Amino acid sequence: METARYAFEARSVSKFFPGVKALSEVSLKLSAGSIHALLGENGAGKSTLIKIVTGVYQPDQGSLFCSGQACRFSGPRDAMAAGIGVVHQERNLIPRFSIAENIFLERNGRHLFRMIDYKALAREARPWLERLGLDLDPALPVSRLTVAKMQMVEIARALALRSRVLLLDEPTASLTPHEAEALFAVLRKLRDEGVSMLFVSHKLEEVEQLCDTVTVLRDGNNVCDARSTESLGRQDFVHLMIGRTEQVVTRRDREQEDVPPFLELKSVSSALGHRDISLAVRPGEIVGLYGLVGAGRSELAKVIIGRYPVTAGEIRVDQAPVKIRSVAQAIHRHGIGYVSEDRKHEGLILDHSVLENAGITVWRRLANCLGLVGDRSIRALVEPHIRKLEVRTPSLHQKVGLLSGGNQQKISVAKWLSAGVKLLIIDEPTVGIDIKSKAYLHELIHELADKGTAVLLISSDMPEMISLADRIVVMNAYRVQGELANTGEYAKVSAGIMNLIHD
Amino acid sequence: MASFFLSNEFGLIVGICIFIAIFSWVDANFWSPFNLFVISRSAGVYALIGLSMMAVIATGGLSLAIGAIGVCAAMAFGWAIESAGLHWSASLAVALAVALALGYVNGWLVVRTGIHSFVITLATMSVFFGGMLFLSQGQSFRALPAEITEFGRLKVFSISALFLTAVAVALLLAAFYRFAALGREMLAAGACPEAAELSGVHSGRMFILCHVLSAGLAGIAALLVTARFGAAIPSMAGQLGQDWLMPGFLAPVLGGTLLSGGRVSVPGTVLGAILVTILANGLLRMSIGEFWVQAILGCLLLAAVLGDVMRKRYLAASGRA
Amino acid sequence: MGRTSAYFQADWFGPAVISVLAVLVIGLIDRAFISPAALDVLILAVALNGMIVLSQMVVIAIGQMNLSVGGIGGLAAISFAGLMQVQGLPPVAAAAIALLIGVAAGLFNGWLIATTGISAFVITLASLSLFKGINLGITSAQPFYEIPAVVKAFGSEALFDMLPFLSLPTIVIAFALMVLLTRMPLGRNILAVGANPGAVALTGVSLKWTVIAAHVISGFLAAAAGVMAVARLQIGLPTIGDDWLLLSFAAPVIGGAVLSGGHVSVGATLWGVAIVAIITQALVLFKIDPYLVQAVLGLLILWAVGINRWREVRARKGEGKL
Amino acid sequence: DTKVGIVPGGPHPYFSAWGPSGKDASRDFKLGAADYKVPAKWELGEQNLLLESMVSQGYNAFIIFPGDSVGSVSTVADLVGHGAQVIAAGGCFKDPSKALFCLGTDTGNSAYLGTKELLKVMKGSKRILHLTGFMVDPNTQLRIDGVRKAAQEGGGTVVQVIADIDAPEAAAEKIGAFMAARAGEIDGIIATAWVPAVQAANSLRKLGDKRIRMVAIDHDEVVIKAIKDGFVDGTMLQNPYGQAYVGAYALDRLRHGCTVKADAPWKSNALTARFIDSGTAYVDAAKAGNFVGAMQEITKGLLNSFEATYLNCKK
Ligand SMILES: Nc1ncnc2c1ncn2[C@@H]1O[C@H](COP(=O)(O)OP(=O)(O)OP(=O)(O)O)[C@@H](O)[C@H]1O
Ligand SMILES: Nc1ncnc2c1ncn2[C@@H]1O[C@H](COP(=O)(O)OP(=O)(O)OP(=O)(O)O)[C@@H](O)[C@H]1O
Ligand SMILES: [Mg+2]
Ligand SMILES: [Mg+2]
Repeated sequence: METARYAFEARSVSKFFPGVKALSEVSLKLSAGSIHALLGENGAGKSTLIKIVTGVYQPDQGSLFCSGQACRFSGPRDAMAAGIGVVHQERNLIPRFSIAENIFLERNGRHLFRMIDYKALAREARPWLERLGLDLDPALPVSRLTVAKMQMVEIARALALRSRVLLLDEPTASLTPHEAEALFAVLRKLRDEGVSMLFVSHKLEEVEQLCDTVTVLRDGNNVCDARSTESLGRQDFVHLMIGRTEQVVTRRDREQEDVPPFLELKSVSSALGHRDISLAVRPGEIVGLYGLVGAGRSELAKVIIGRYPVTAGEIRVDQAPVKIRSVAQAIHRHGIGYVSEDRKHEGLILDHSVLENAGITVWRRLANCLGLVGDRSIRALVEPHIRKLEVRTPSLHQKVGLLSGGNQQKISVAKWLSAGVKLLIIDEPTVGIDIKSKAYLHELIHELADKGTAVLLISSDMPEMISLADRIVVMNAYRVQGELANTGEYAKVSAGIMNLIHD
Repeated sequence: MASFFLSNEFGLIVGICIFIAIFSWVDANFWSPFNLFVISRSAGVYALIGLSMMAVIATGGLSLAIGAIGVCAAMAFGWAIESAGLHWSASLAVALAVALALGYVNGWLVVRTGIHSFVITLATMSVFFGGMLFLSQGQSFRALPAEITEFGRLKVFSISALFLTAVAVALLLAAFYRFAALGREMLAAGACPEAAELSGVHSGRMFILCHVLSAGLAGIAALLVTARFGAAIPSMAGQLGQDWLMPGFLAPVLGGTLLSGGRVSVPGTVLGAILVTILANGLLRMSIGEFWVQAILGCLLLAAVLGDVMRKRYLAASGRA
Repeated sequence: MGRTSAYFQADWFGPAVISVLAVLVIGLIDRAFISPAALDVLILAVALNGMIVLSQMVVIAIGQMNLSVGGIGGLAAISFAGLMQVQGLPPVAAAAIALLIGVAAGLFNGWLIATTGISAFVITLASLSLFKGINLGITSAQPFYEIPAVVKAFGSEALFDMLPFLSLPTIVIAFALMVLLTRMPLGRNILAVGANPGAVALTGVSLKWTVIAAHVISGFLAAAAGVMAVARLQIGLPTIGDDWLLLSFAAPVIGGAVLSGGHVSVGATLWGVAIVAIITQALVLFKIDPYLVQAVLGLLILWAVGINRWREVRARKGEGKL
Repeated sequence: DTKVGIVPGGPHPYFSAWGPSGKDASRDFKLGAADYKVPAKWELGEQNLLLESMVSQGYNAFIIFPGDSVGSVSTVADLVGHGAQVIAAGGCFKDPSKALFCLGTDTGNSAYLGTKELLKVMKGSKRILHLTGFMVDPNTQLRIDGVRKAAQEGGGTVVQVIADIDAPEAAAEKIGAFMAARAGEIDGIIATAWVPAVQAANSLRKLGDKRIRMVAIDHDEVVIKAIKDGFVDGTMLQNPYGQAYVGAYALDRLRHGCTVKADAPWKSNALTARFIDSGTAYVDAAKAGNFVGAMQEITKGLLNSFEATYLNCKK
């Protein structure tokens, strides 16, 4: 039979949520020994498809085939039994459990009363960690890990299942290029061992580098299905995904050396361990803050907005020395806003609606003398921004937690656009965002700067940094290593940055 | 519109209608003016107690001390009238001020120590109530002005003034959560303190205000009870004020308030209180072996919530097809 | 990380130090407090309350609440006493049936919660009313008096005149729970469900049965506490269990349990019980004005919790991310 | 027709005689009904709900143990406003109230008398431990005062008051803790609440200590047995059966044209000036075997003279 060629196949699968048609008649074919890319904009239905394949959701229509046999999954256990492993987009770890226990969590469903041998678990877990180039004690609780390491642990968990089909939903979103390389090496090895893999990413370079075939979704529909990537280039992917070619954001040169800085840090030290930090951001200027993960950039942002105390040095806003004691003060008195990198916990209130999340920064400003503020005035202010970012949501009253990951990220940026701040600190704005929205966001950041907003951009994405920033400040180990002007020449600037870091 | 039929509030209305139908079929006297008055009077007090608890549940915490705070407010009211000789309107202010202050203490302790509000309010419940007992030596204040006692008996078309007060407070509160920037900020802080903080909300301050608001509502509830009894008595909420806990939780939880914080339903809480009062009243009116009433109340409650779940499943299923 | 700092960071460490220090300090002020008889009473209190509290703790572990612990305990208590008095069953058989009633009640709670998705709070609040109502319906608020001598002896005497018999079930259960929660897949699943139910569901472990299991264990322990209460009080009172609820939450939380689930500790919880018992009993000895007892109790609990909290914050500062 | 509602404060063994007593009264006096109805919980609010629902079900006469002696007064006013007649039994409403009279035990006086009995049996030093119930109950203060007064008069001292121990577990714990550490510092125990009396009797039995003398309250089997066995000296008995029986009779008479005599030989206590003693008796080992008979005698006496003493009836 024809289908037997595929390790896994989904045929004409549809899935409806209240008010949302997430997938309609989508097909997916995964061959053994190949890496298959699943592409699409935010909210196109990628994660939903993966959840159907892994038994988390049941399809409303359509059928699934494992190695040519029709199969039905009534739960994740069935999918696992059929040899399907997965790394979901969201983290699914038990923070207080050890790495080893998390990796083998699925075994807990088998024998409820057999004593767990933690030593043996750790022994078994170690090779999987090593395979990913992780030098971690398997007995360590997961809560002690950084987000990137947690991501790797989940990948290790999926590998440890020794599945024939492995689905990876944006596994590289929070990895450094170095860590991602280690992962790719493992994936290639698995491919050679005959494993069939599905890989979701918004980083097209990775797809080009890694994948053999590609399925593209647009608005829950197949644009193409198991097409070979050989003849496809970056622009073709883009075209398939968004129906037109990529909009290239041009770097602009802004010259206003003479304007006094809006924000100035002078030898600032903080309770979090920052030492002797000096930097300045002028109105209308985008200052990049680059560093490897753990350099203390996010923490510095939180110090600036008054979340953590400054222990020495001085912060000046509009040339006046200030003591910012709370975030509310930073926003409402000094006009400083912060887009968090951790949207789930710090950026958004997942249980609240789109409108409430996007409007939270303006409630106080819009309130009348009685402290009252109606939905209509908030809407008037917020809706244009949400429109502009093309947030895919059935209504402004949808819970943000039900949006796709990328759309959530858009909301967490959108709320600052309406806030009208004079300085915006943006932390990793485009993680998990599709290329179309990424371009929008970049355009938006430029626009903000053109209108005179001072922007401090934290990003670990070097191309992004170079296409946006006017100047780049490099941090390492909670100190500023140096600063360089961004000329826009990728090779030169990135070499300069690396030099500063490894000084 | 479809979402209204799926809501808790609608479910409660259906439940209330069903139970009213059953009870008035079994017992023609159910609609007597006196029974209406009695039901509305109890429901008014329970609604306010529920709203008071709801205001703290909005933070994702809870307050065991609402009963104790209420009693303290009522006793302060009695004291202000009897011992300090103040006018009743000034005494109301004193009582509410006491309640708000105690709420502030709770909120401040919760925010400053970072200890779960359960433990803090468990301790302050003891402290507040114990302090009140020590000061009052367990004695009641009875010499209240006629305005107060008359208010307790006042009825408008057989509906108790206590209930109307509760409804008025509920309307204000609903508007507060819906339209006031402060109310919105309270809910945001309750749902996710860190995210709210980074959006410029003083989450800590909001938590304190939630406790203060809750205490104020508890104070109003206690003053209504005082009007109803015509006296401020230390035992009006039971030992340590614990008698308020069950009605306090039941009404908001039935009404759809999230125990994890960030979402409240004012109308749901009021409807929940009404449902529970009608259930209790209707059951007492049937001649069930006196000791079995509570068991049957439990069964009916279960039936009510299970019926509600089936209603939602049915509607969700039929909505898709 | 040194051994000592590992202890310093353990959950049970703070409550344990507070308890031991409190006993020593109070004992120094008044030797009578550490007389064997007084310690005996302290152990008895910890034994009975400990069982109650463990019953709640299991449900806290899955991030839920069981408001009906007192209802189940009371029902088991009067079943135990009633079966002996009215049906003339031997104590062991009566206890077994009482425990079964607890298991059934837990199954009832757990099954309803797991299949309907209604919050445990609402279900157990309603079932509390149901269980208490059955209790009153059976007894008409009358106690059962005829408790066999062996049951009374079990409730009042001590092994080798040292360790009250009543503490044995609690010790056994505490140990078993500790093993369950730290070493057995079922216990790990219970904790995992408390921490992140979504993640557990994705591993294919049955959420439903884990929730039911936690409630069944809780029902069993509550019933055991009810049986123990009959032995301790030497009488089958229908009011047994009415007062359990607050304590059952307070002790785990004082011991550092997270009410949203996923983190409980048997040791810390039992030390939490000990703190409450020590404070309660010390207040009796120090002749506090009866009108002030409540206020002082509250202040002391705040103080004890505050100290423990301070230690936790200190301990957490030592940790970093990798 | 007289429909009597007999309503205690909550479920409690003290009231167990009220049910049968109401049935007996209904039969003996040919009443429309005399139903014993118990609030589901010992809560003022529960009792009020119950009373309110009963009045709209057509009950027109009530025998009530007040959930709170002040807090229940307004409920009485509601009931009377609906044409019902109300008397208090067991405990009293605090004056002024619309209740016709209070048929019960003077709690303060009972505690006083019990302490007197205790002092009588104590030899040598007279250090007393007082065990009592909820501090929010105004009766508790009356009991504390009664015990203190008796102790002063009899040359004894109240060493300590342990209160708020109506829950059995708390009672066992606190009494146990006290006895373990301080048994040597007291010579006698007076218990003025049901549960503490039971637990203290158990505690003394466990200690096997007959040096410490004790006087309890009420007729719990544990207490009676302890009296027979010599661990407890006696108990202040009340007459719940008689309260409901005589109360139902009186209410029926009142519904049939009788009125309450203003100048009857009312006793008065801390709560009310219209108090009728339903019978308080001190029961010691000698009488422990037959306390029921003693109470029936009192009830009979009270019933026979009731109309003549307390009521004006037009014949
Ligand atoms: N549980 C749910 N309830 C309602 N709508 C949902 C639910 N889950 C997903 N959706 C909607 O279904 C659509 C597809 O979402 P999905 O998460 O599959 O997108 P995605 O392609 O993975 O996007 P991203 O790249 O942002 O992760 C979105 O519009 C989303 O809002
Ligand atoms: N006080 C702390 N307690 C625990 N972890 C901390 C603390 N301070 C920093 N970290 C961890 O150390 C890491 C470095 O912090 P930070 O996020 O500031 O680095 P960064 O340069 O912004 O890196 P990223 O690119 O991940 O944003 C973070 O992952 C953070 O979780
Ligand atoms: Mg996705
Ligand atoms: Mg960062």
